[in-house]
Amino acid sequence: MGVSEPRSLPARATAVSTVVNNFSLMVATVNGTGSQTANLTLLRAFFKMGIPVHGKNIFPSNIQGLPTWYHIRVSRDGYVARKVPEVLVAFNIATFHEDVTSMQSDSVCVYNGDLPVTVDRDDLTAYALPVKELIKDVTVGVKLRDYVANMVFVGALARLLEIPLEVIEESLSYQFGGRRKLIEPNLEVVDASYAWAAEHLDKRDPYRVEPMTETHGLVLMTGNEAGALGSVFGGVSFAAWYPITPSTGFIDALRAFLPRLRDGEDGSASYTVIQAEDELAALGMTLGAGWAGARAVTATSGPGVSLMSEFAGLGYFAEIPAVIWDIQRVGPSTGLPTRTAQGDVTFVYYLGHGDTKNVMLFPSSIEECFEFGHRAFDLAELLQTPVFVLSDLDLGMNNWMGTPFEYPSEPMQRGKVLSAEEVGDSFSRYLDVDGDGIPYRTLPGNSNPASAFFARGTGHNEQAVYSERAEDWSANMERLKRKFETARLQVPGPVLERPPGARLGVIAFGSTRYAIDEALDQFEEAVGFLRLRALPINDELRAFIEAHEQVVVIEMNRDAQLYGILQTELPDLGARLSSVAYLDGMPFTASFVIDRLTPYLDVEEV
Amino acid sequence: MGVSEPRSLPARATAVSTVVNNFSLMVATVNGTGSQTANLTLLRAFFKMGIPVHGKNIFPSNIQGLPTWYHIRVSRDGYVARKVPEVLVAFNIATFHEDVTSMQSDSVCVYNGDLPVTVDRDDLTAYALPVKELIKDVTVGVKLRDYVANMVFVGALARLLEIPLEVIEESLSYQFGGRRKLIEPNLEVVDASYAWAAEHLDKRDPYRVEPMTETHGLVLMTGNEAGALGSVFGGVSFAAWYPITPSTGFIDALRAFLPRLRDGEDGSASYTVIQAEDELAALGMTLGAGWAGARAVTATSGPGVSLMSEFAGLGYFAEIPAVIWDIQRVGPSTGLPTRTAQGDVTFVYYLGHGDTKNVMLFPSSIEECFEFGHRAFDLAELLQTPVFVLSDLDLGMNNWMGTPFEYPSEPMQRGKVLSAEEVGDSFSRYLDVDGDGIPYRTLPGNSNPASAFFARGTGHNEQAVYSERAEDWSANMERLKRKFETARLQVPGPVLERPPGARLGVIAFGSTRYAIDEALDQFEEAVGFLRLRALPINDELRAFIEAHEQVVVIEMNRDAQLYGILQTELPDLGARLSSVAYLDGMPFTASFVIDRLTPYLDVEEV
Amino acid sequence: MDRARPLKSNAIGMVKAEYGGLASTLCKGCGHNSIANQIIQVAFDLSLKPHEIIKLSGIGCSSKSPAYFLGLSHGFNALHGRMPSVGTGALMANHSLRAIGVSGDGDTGSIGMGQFKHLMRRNVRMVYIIEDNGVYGLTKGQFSVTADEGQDLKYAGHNDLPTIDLCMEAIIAGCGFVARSFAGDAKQVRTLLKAALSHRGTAVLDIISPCVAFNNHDSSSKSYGFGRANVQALQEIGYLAHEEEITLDDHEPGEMRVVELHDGSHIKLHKLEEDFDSSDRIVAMERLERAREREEFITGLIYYDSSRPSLAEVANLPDTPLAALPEERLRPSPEALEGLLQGYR
Amino acid sequence: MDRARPLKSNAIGMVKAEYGGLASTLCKGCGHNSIANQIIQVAFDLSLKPHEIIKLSGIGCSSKSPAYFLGLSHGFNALHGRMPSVGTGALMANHSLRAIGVSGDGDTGSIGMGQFKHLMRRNVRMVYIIEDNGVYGLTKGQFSVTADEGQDLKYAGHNDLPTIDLCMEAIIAGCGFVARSFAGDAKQVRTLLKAALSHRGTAVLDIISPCVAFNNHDSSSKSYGFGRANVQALQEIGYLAHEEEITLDDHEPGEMRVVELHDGSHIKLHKLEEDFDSSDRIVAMERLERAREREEFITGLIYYDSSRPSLAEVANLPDTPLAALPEERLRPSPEALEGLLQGYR
Ligand SMILES: Cc1ncc(C[n+]2csc(CCOP(=O)(O)OP(=O)(O)O)c2C)c(N)n1
Ligand SMILES: Cc1ncc(C[n+]2csc(CCOP(=O)(O)OP(=O)(O)O)c2C)c(N)n1
Ligand code: SF4
Ligand code: SF4
Ligand SMILES: [Mg+2]
Ligand SMILES: [Mg+2]
Repeated sequence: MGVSEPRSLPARATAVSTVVNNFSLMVATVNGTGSQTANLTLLRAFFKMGIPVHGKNIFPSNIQGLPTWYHIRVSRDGYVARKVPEVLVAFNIATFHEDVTSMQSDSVCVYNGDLPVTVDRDDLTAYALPVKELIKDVTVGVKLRDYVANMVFVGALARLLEIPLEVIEESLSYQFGGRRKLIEPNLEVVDASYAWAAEHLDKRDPYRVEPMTETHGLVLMTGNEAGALGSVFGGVSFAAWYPITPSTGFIDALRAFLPRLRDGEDGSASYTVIQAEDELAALGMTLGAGWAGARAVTATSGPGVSLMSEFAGLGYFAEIPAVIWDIQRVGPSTGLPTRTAQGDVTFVYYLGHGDTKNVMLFPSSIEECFEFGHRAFDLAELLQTPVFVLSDLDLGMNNWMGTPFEYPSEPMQRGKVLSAEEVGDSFSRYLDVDGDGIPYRTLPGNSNPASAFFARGTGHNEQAVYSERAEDWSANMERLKRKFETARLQVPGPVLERPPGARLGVIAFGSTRYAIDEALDQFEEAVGFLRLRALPINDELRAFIEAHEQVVVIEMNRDAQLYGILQTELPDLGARLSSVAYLDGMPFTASFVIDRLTPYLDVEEV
Repeated sequence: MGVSEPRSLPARATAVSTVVNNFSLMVATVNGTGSQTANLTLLRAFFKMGIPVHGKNIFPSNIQGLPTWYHIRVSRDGYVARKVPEVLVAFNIATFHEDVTSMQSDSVCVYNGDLPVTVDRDDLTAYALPVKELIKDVTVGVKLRDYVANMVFVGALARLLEIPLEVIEESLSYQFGGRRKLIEPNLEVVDASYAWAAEHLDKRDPYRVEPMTETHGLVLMTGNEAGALGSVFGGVSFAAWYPITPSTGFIDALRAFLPRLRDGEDGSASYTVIQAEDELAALGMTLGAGWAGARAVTATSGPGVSLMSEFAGLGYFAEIPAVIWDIQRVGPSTGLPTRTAQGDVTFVYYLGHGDTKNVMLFPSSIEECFEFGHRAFDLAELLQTPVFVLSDLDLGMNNWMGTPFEYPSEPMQRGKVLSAEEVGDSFSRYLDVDGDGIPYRTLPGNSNPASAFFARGTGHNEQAVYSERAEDWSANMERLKRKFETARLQVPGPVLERPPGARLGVIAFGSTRYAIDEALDQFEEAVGFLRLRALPINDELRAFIEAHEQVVVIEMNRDAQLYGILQTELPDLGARLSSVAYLDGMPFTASFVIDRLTPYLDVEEV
Repeated sequence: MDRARPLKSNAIGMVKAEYGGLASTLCKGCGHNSIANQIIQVAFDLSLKPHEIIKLSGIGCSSKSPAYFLGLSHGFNALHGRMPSVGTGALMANHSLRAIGVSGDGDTGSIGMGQFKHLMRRNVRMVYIIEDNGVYGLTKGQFSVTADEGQDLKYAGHNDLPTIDLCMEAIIAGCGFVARSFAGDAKQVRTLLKAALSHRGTAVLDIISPCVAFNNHDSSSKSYGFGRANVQALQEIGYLAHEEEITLDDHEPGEMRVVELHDGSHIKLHKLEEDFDSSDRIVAMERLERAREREEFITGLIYYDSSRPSLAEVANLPDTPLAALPEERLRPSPEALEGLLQGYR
Repeated sequence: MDRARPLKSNAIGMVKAEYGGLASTLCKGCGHNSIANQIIQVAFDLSLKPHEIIKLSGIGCSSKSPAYFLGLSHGFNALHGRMPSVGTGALMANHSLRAIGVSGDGDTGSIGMGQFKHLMRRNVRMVYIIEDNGVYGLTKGQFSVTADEGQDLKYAGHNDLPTIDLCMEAIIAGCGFVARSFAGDAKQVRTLLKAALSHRGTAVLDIISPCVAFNNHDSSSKSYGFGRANVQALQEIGYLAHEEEITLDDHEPGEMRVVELHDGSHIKLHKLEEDFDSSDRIVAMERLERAREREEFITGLIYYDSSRPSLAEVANLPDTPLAALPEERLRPSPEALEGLLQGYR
C-alpha cells in the first residue's frame, strides 16, 4: 500500500512544539448511542483533508450500554498501526477515570463537562465541553438528542485541531448518504460547539492538522467490504452463511453489493445468498454448490470454523472447490467475539481429521482483500479444493485507506472442467492426467453419460468408486500430496516488504504488517521483512530465511502458530527461526514490536 | 509386553524343512457367514497351546457378503506384527484368484474344493477340502449349515498343523460360552474334517505347531475391551457416545462390563451410558457430566473427532475434565471405516480454533489400554482438561496377548476440587494458587454460596466473570500455558524400548511398535527405540534424540504428523530427525520397516 | 419488573437480593431482563436453595442472562445451540440438581434444533426457557426460525420462510410440559415458572420476549405492542405450593381444573376457552395449528402430561448422585478384576 | 423386485438396465435393495434423462444405495446427516436438476434432525427418501429415533425412548408432500415416487424398509412380517403422466379425488378411509397422532399442499442455472467497479 512504505523522515523527529498531522486520538463513549457516526465523521474528515488516517473500533460484545473506544491514527507519514493516543475524548463516565489515567503526560483530554468528574492530572491539557448547554436548542426530538450530543466533541475538535467546517459538513453528508434531514441537526450542534470552542477554549496543546494530498485518489473502506466486493468481481454466484461476529459484515456487504452490481436486465439475480441454520450447513451448502459448478463462498469466524471441520475434510478429500473466509477473532472457544487475533492458522491448515491439509490466503490490506476476493475462486477451481482466506476483525471491520482496486487482469480461471464433448467416451474423475495431481471434473447436468460419477468422502479409486484396496488409498493420497505441491506454485507468493537485512529478518502475515513496518523504520540496522500471503509456502520463503542469520516470525497468537508450521516445513532451517507471538485482543503497536525485536538486534552489539 | 522383547535367535534362522510355531495364516472368506467363529477358534487354540499368537481381521465396511481376510500370526518368538502369510485358507470364490496369486512360492493353500476353481500354481502346496461332502450329514438346520461349513478348514488345519482336537474343542467351547447346543454341530464338522484329512491328505508342507508355555498366564483380548475395562476400574460414571466404527466396540465392552462389575447391592447402577444423537452431543454431555463431577468418557473415531472440535475448545478453555477415546481409522473424511491408521495426531493435538492444545495418550498394547483407561481420568481431573486417548482400529478391534492387568496401584486422584468447607468465604475459579497453572474448582451442589461460578467459553477473569480486558485474556492464557507445562511432567513418559543405538534411533507410538520391534531384531547394528506414550513431550524425548546422530520418526499416516509436532517443539534438534510415514490402511509389517530403515543404516557403510 | 420487597426474607431466611446476579448488560427494555427478574422473584417466592439449582444457557443475548440472576448458583454458559447436551450430562451426573436453562429462538430453533428435539425426547429434568424474539439479537437482528413469515425488517430484509412453532416441536418430540407466555405478562410468567420447576421432566416455556433493538415494531408478532394488543390466555393459572390449601373459588366445576404436579404442588387452571384441554395431545396440537393459521397469540399451559418418566428415572441411578459416589462404589475390587480376566485366558 | 423387461425401451429409447447401477453390497433381502429397484423402474417408466437427475445421500446402508441405481447420473454421497445442506447448495447452483435423495432413519432423525427440519422449511425441490428400519444398520443395529418405544433387541438392548414420527416432523416444518410407504409394497412405492418427482418442493417419502440383519423380528414395527400383516393404506393411489387421460373409474364421487401436480401430471386418490383428507394439515397431523397411539401402520399420501413456492422460486434466479452463467453475467464491468469505488472516496 503506497502510503505505508518506509518514510525518509522518521516519525520521532516530528515531536516539536506544534505537532502537525501526527497524533492518535481515542474517543471513549457508550455503545449504541450513535457515537460511531461522530467517530466516522472525524475519520472521514481527516481523510478528505488528504491526511493519512485509520480508525479502530474497540467495542464490546453486546448491543447497547457498554464502554467502547474508537482510535483514530492521524499520520502524515502514513502510519496506520494502533498507537497510544495523545488526544482523549472522554465522554463515558463509566470509564472516565481509567481512560484519563491511561494517558501519557502532556497529552490532551477533551471531556464532557456535564459529567460529575474532574481531570485529576495537571500534566494533561484538559478541555471541558458544556454538552447539555450546547444541544439544548438543537431542533431534534428527545430520542435523537443523545445521538447528536456526540457532535459536540466533533465541533470542538474541529476547532481545536483546525479541521475546516466545510470538511466536517462534507463528511457528515457522506455518513448520512446526503440525507439533509439527518445532516442538519448534527451540523447545527457541530457549529454551535465549534463557535463555543472558538470563544471559550484557548488552545494549549500542540496538536493540529493541515491539508495534505496523500490520500487523494485513495478509498477508505473495511476489509470485509473489500473482500465482498472482490468476491462480486470474482463471480461469486452462491453464498451460504451463519451470522457470527466479525464475519457478518462480509455477508452484509455481499448482500448490499450484489443487487447493485449483479442483477440482470430482466431483474433476475445471478447469485443467491442463503442464511443457513448453522455453520455445518453453511459449508455443506457451499460445497454442494461448488460441486454443482457455482462459485460458492461462506464466511465465518473461529467457532464456525470448528463446526466446519468435518465438511472441510470432505471438501479436501472429494476435491470440491469452495471459498471460506475466516474473519479471525480471539479464541479458544467463544473467546472474545469483538477482539482481533491471528489464532486459527494451525487449526485451519490441518482442518479435518486424518491427513487433511488446506490452502490458505492471508490478506493484509483492503487491496488484498479485494484481490483475494476474486483470486480465491480461481484457486479453488484450479485446485479443486476449499480455499480458506484468513482475515481478522481488525482488518475486516475497521476502515483502511487503499488505492482503488485493480480490475481483475485475467479472465476467470474455471479449472479443469470437462464439457460433454470433452469427456468423450470415458472419464475418470480422479485420474492424474497431467501429472500435477489435479484431476478433471464434470458437473451435474453434463449430458454425456460417461461424465457421471458419485462424489464421496469414502476411499475411492480413480473412477470415484468405493475402494478399500490399500494401493488405491495410498495412490489417491499421494496424488493429493502432488496437488498440494502444485498449490505451492499457484498461491500468491510472499511479498518482500523490505530487502534482506544485515543480519535479522522478519516474517509476518496479515494485518500486523503496519505495526511491524512502522517499527522497522525506527531501527538504524536494516532489517529484512517478508510478508507471507499464503500457505503452503514456497521457495521464496526459504531463500529469505537463508539470507539471514536469524529470522523472527511475528504473529498475533499465543502458540507461535506460523512459526510452528515453518519449523515443520523447513526443519533444516529451524535453528535460524525465532518467534514473537502475543495475543491480548488489541492490534499490535509499533512500540510493542520494537520492544520485542530490540533484544535480537542488541545481540549483535554484544 | 514380555513376549515382544528382543529374541536371542532371529526368526530367519528358523526356515528349515519343518517350521514349528513360526508362520502366518490368512483365511479368506465372505463376511457375515460365521467365519469369524472359525477364525477365533483357531486363534484361541494356538493361544491355549501356549504359542504366542495374534489375529488381525481385515474386514469390509458392510454387514454381509463381501470379502474378508483374517490373519493369524503364529510365532514362537512372540512376534505379533502382520506378516505376509505362508498358509492361505481360500474359501471365497470372489477373491480366490487374487488370494492365490498373492502368495509367495513354497507356501500352502488350503481351499474349498467345491468351488469351481483350480490352483494354477505348482510352486504352492495345495489341499482341496470337500466341504459339501463333509457337512452334509451334520445335524443342523439349513440356516446354520453355511456357518458350520467354516469348521471344515478348522478341522483340516487341526490335522495338518497338528493342533490337538481337545484344544479345538476347548476353544470352540470358549467361543460359544460353553453352550453345548452350539458347540456340538461345529465339533461334529471339525471331527469329520479332521478324520477326512487324516485319511486323504498327505502332509507336504513344513508348517506345524507344538505346545509351548509362552502364553501361560496371559490374557487374549481386544484393545477396546481392555480400554473399557480400564475405564471401569478408573471409576467411569458417565459415558455418552454415538456409534462409529471402530470405536463402537469400546462402548459395547463398557455396556457389558459395567452391569457385571459396577451394580450396587441395591441393584442401582453407579454409572450411566447414553447413546447421543451425534458426536457434538456426545462430547457436550461428557463435558456437562465432567463439570458436574462425574468421571465422564466418550469414544469415537475421525469423523466424530471433527464434529467434536468446538466442544474440545470449550473443554480446554473452560477447563473441564473429560476423556475422549479416538479409535483411529483411515481418514480424511469418511475414508476407510474398517482400516487402521495413526492419522489424527496433529488434528487432535490442536483440536479447537484459537490457541487450543490438548493432552493425548498413545496406548500400544492391551496392558496400556487398561492402564490409560483409568489413568486418563486421573489426568483429566488433575489437569482439568479433556484428555484424548488415541488408539487405533488394529489395536482396538483385534485380539492381542497381554499380561494380566495390574490393579491400579494408587487411589483415584480427583484433582483440585474444593468442598464447601474448603472454599471458606472466597473462591476464584481461575486463580493460579499453586503456580502450576492448575486452578481449583467446585462442583454444582456445593452448599457454600462462595463456591458458585458461571463456567463459560468466553473470555473471563479469575472469578470466571466475562471480561474483555486485554490483561485478563493474556494472563489467563499464559496460565493455561503453564498448566500445559505441568502436564508434560504428569503424562506417562516415553518408554525406552531399546537403549540408545550406535548412531540411529527410532521414535514411534501406538500399535506400530510390534513391526518396529521385530524389524530392529533383524539389524546387526544396534538401533535405539523410544516409544512415545503421550503428548505433550518432555525432556526424556529430547535426551533420546540428543543421544543419536539421527532419529527416524515412524508413524502410520501420510503427513508425518508426529514428526511435524516434534519439529515444532524441538526446533534445535530438527536436523537430526527424519521421517518414515506411510498409510494404506494395513498394519505395518517388519519387512516394511526394514526396507524403510535400511537406507539410514547403509549411509554409515558409505 | 416487580415491586421491590425490601429485606423481607423467605422461608429459608434469604432476601430477594440474594437471588440476584450481576448487573444486566442487555439493552434497556429488553424482554430478557424482565424474565430474569421473574426468575429471581420465583426463586425467592419458592425459597429455592441456590446450591440445588444450576443455570444453563447457550449463546445469545438471552443466553447471557443467567449471569444476571441466581448469582449463588453454579452455571454453565455453553456453546451456541448446545445447552441441551451439556445439561443432559450435568443432570445425569447429579440428578439431585434442578436446572433452569435459558436459550433463545436462534439458539434453540436454528443451530440448536437437533439437540432441542433430542432433549425433549429424553425428557431430562430441566426448565427450558426460550426467550423468543424472532431474531438473533446478539448478532444484530437477523431473522430466526420463529420470525413472522413475510416479515420485513430494515436490516434483516424480507423473510420468505414459514414460522417454526417451538411449542409444537416440543410436543411432538415427547415433551410433557409445554407452555407459551409473554415477557409483558409477569404474573403468568411467574406462575408457569413455578409449575415448570415442579415438573419432573423437561418443561418448555416459550416466552415471547421482545428485542427492543431489532424487532419491536408493532407489526411484529414478537413486539410489546403486538403482545399487549393480542395476547390471548388459554387459562387463568394459579400455582399452589404444597402447604397452601386448594380453594376452588366460585367457578363452574367444568371451568376449573386442579392438576397435581410431581412434587405435590398444584396448579389451578381456570379455562378461558371452552373446549381447550391441555391434557389432550391432539387438542393441544390442533390449537397451536389453528393459532398459526389465524395468527393468534395464545399463552398459557398448552400441553401437560406427567406420565413419562424422566431420563434419570429410567437410568436406575442410586440415590447418591453419580458425581458424589465414593471410590468404593466406583472402583471394583482386585478380585473382581482377577475374576474377569479369567474369562480371557 | 420387478418383472424384468428385457430390452424393452422407453420413450427416450433407453432400456431399464441403463438406469441401473453397481451391484448392491447390502444384505440379501434388505428393504433398501427393493427401494433401489423401484427407483430404477420409475426412472425407466418416466423416461427420465439421467443427466437431469442428481442422487444425494448421507451415510449409512441406505445412503450407500444411490451407488446401486442411476449409474449415469451424477451423485454426491455426503456426510452423515448432512445430505440436506449439500443438496440445497447443489440445487440452488443448478435449479434445472431434479434430485433423488436417499437417507436413513438415523441419518435423518438422529444426527440429521436439524438439517432435515430446515430443509423442509426451505422447501428445496428434492425427493427425500427415508429408508426407515428403526436401527443403525451399518453400525450393527443400535436403536434409531424411529425404533419402537419399549422395544428389545439382542444387541441394542432396551429402548426407553419414544418413537419420533418423521412424517409429523416434516409436516410441521412446512413440507408440502409427505407420504409413508412400505418397501414390501412395490407398487405403492413406485406410484408415490412418481408423484414425488412431479412435486416442485421437497417431497418426503418415509418408507419402512426392513433391516433383515438387525431388526426384522415380527414383533418389530419395522419388520416385513409386521408390515405385511398390518399395513393399512389410506388411499389407493394412481399416477397419471401428462399424456394419459384421466378416467374417473366407477367410484362414488366423494371417494375419488384427482389432484394435479406441479408438472401437469395427476394423481388419483381413491379414499380408503372415510374422513381422511390429505389436503388438510390438521387432519393429517391428527391421523398420524392417532396412528401413533393405536400403533397403526398407515401408508399413502399423508399430506399434500402445492401452494408454497420452492426455495429456488423465491430466489428470483435466472432461467440459466447459476452454475452455467457466463463470465459476462458473473463479473461486472470495470466501469461498475470504478463507479462503486467513487462512493468510498
Ligand atoms: C457456533 C456459533 N455460531 C455463531 C455464533 C454467533 N452468535 C452469537 S449469538 C447468535 C444468535 C443468538 O440468537 P438467539 O438465540 O435468538 O438469542 P438472542 O440474542 O436473540 O436473545 C449467534 C448466531 C456463535 N456464538 N457461535
Ligand atoms: C459423523 C459420523 N458419525 C458416525 C458415523 C458412523 N455411522 C455410519 S452409518 C451410521 C448410522 C446409519 O443409520 P441409518 O441412517 O438408519 O442407515 P441404515 O444403515 O440403517 O440404513 C453411523 C452412526 C459416521 N459415518 N459419521
Ligand atoms: S439486542 Fe435485542 S435481544 Fe439483545 S439485549 Fe438488546 S433488546 Fe435484548
Ligand atoms: S445391515 Fe440392515 S440395513 Fe444394512 S444392508 Fe443389511 S439389512 Fe440392510
Ligand atoms: Mg432471539
Ligand atoms: Mg436405519
